[in-house]
Amino acid sequence: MKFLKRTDLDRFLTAAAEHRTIYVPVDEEPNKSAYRRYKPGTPVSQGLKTTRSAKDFFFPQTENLVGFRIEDKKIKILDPRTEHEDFAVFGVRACDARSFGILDKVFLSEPVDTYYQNRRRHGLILTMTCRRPAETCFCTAFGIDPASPEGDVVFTETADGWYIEPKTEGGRDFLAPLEEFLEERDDKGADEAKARTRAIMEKLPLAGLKTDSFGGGKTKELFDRPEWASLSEACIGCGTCTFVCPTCQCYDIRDYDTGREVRRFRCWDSCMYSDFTKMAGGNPRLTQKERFRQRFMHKLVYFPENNGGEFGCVGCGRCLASCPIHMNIVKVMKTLSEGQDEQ
Amino acid sequence: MQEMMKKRAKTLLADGTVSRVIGWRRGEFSYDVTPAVFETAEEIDRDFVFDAFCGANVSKYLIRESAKEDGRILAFLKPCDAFSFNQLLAEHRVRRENVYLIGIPCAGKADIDRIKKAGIDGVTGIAEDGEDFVVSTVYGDERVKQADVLAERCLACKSKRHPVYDELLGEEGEDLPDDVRFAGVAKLEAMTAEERFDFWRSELSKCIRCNACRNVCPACTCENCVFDNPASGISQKAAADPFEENMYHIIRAFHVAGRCTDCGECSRVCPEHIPLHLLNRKFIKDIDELYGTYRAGEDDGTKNPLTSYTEGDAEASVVRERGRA
Amino acid sequence: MQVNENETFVPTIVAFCCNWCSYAGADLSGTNRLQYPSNIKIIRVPCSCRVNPMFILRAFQRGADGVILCGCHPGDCHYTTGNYYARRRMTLLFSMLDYLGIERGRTRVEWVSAAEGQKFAETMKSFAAEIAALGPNRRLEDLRCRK
Amino acid sequence: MNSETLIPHAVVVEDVRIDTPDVKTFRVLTREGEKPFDHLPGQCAMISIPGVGEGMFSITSSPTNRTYMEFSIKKCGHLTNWLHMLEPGMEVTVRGPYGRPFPVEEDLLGKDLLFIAGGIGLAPLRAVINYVRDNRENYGDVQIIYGARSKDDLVDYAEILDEWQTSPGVEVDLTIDREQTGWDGHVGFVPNYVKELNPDRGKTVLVCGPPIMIKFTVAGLTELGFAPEQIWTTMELRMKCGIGKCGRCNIGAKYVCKDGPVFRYDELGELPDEY
Repeated sequence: MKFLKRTDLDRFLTAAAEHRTIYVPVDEEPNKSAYRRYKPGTPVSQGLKTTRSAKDFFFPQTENLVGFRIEDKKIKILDPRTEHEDFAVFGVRACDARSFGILDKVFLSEPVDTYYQNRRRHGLILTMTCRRPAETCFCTAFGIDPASPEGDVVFTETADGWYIEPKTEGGRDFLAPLEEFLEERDDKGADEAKARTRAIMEKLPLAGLKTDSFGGGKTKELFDRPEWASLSEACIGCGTCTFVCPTCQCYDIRDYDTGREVRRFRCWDSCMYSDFTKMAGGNPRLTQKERFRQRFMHKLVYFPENNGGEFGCVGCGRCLASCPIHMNIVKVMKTLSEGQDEQ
Repeated sequence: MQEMMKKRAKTLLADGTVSRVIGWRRGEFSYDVTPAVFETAEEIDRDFVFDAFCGANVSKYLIRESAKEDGRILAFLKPCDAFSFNQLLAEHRVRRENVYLIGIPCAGKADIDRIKKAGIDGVTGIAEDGEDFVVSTVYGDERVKQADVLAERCLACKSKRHPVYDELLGEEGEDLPDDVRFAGVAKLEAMTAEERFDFWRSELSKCIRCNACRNVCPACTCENCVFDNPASGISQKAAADPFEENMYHIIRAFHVAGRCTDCGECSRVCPEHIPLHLLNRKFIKDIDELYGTYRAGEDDGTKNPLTSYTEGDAEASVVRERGRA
Repeated sequence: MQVNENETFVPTIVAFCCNWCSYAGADLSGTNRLQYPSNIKIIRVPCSCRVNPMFILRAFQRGADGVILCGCHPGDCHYTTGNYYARRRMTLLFSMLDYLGIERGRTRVEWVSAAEGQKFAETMKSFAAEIAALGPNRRLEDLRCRK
Repeated sequence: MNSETLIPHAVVVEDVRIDTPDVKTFRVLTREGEKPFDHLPGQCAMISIPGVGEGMFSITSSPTNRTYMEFSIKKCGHLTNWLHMLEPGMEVTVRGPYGRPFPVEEDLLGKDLLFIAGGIGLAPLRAVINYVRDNRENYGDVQIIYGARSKDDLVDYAEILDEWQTSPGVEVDLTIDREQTGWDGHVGFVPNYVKELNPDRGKTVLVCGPPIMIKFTVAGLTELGFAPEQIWTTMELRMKCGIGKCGRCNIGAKYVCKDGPVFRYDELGELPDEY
């Protein structure tokens, strides 16, 4: 198998950046990182996860959809889309890699969202195995193996570098001009690293989280459960969980008048916000309980119902880390599962 | 302290003084506690927790809870929370007769982000051991000085005293000097305008407009926030332009100026770790310097500085004349 | 911001003027044929304390390079005390803008009575000159609105 | 419509008809003077005024009308206030059609049809009624029960009097909520009127109106012996995209914009009560 030495990473990325824009996680402060455009010498974060997910690359927080200019009382429609540049995202973990598949199910189903598709076609995902999973990780509950992520090229991390495996045509093309930085090694080190990751996963506090109480067709059992009231009582109705979530994809469409033209843009929205479903005639989700329930029912029941049983959560644990009041999908799942057992 | 609190809560529940107790419910890894309302002694025995991670300010929940026609609710308030509560009381946002307040002492709360910053990850449990925390992780045990991982707001604590309570558990504390609290603001003030601009740009550009700082703030209690008004022309959920980041944070801080008790919740909840307290404290420091010391949430008869005036107030030009670069 | 034919910078300035004193002062300077720069856009408000901090920010968002608030002299407010409150608010707001690194000269408060046509014109001239020297507002602009 | 579905087209408001004090019907055409796109009865389209916003409205003209498209819009919020200020010759944008239509070429074929509408709820049904009238041979008897707050609030009153009531095999029963001078017809709420009229149990029912009216009407129909499988209705929730992606108009796992707005009542029964 091909191997990239840790000391060669900078040269490798520098060469790769000549072919396409490369984004890497960079530490903003210890244990907090964000994706930044790679320039030669940019120190790549050793941390596990970026604070925000990688969904921004395909579904940015704000994006112009269409513009309007009024000319002679006529509405002129302006299409702001341009062909997206080629890029690659380095260091994506297995959870985020899976999230793209989930977003694809929404945005690439008919009618296709061409804004998303455009970015998706031009972006390569360079995934990395997890060497030090965090206590908030529970991807295995959703059938994700952090030692064997999806993606165009998989980097299996060891102490002194990465075993590199292209998984797609795009991945092979990406690596072709970079062969000179790679050396040949036997697979033993990769297998050991994977086994180590899997062993850690089994020791994590959230290992063994059960999903069998959830899935398509469970609306009736779960929707009216009394536990929703106590689970949601502390929720402050902010959008933190939604905005750091790699699979949350709800959006709002708004107009902004710049004085010369109207720009219609979309921006992330959150079902946790009180005005999410507000209409002139009323609001079907009047209290935080309904909004809170919607978020988890969507991920655990509605999404699987519409998408062949796949859950709308990848267990990345970002919401566990960032929720101001530490209420999260794991507590929801445990509480509802327990209640189920008692019934 | 936790056992004293549980005992007292159960007694007050049993004798009918209160019908509910607001406190903190234990989580999965000891630091992820959630504010919760308890109604029975069994729930309290099972889930009630009070430790170094119970930092969430519960006073804002008392707006909702005290409005219920369901008897009194017992709330345990740290000094910070008591200041917030008292401010809400002054604004007629809580019904005092529906709340039974127990003041609890606070030696500062731990900040899990700072523990993680110290390079400790995979946390499965945290125990207090004298001056230290012993952090158990999937990668082995780690020991860290409590003082090194206290939240910023606790290192800059303004007071260990409770301005309001029905009873106290433990010793009442005292006010602390303000110089530590305003050191961060003073440091920024000493910079050049360019440096300050760069500092705030790099901080505010991280904002994801999740609105956590607003929603958690015990002073942000408007029924309808100005940022949720679609006619205001401000997109309340998208940092669509650097201007909007500035606008949101200036106005958020301005709207609580004179009412902010500096409880530090905004900085605690920010997923991007933006030092929002530096904005609020700037207003507090300016108010103190220009209009005389004022402490929101204090019952000392001083008037809210933004709803009062004196004829001899400084003119706005004082900002230019203060002689900094 | 505008750039004229010679490519010299002509700032856009917004002046919030209270209806009872400063707006009348502006009127007087007009009827007295006193010159003040034409790039000053006057917005009439009922009282200086009607101007909420968001007005000031929105003016910058929409292309102002400088914003000035004019009201009755302290003690002369038509509503007795409005300008006292406005003074505190603006002082704190301007201090915050300064704290965020936005040039101090871009904001100003001046008290102009209905009889002070001369003062109005002079204030505007000096403010316009100061903003022209500062250059275009780049630190508190909305890039989407940039001309 | 192409797949660039979030990008709308400009259309010209050709005519504005004042139906009631708060309902106007807008006739739109492309700049070339054509109908903007084809649709099926019950489907909706997104109309917007740039800078104000975009909203989902049902297309009230019949698909059999090949020359123009109409929308009947009640003034009730920010966007509709602006729409009511439109004058002929002005432009708006539209995109669509969206949603599942009434099954006029499937389940409804050959059936006796009972239309029940309240207020602006006539809007989506008008497309079906006119579709059925234009394909009269494919359907059985038609009965229309329509109520509004007052005589002045009856939408499409002229069309009802001049065209529907004179159509062969069409029975129209009108009602208003309160007595009014100049009205000698029935007075009372729609759900009660339906029970009084005691329609034939074999009819297929299409009901649309305010949620509370739908709930009571369906309860009344059930009492009369109608099965949920015989009843069709349309839902309305807040929408932004219209294509099942923006994530807000769901009732359970169903999206009103994509899986609705038309639902058979037994399908709604399967969904959680959150609408």
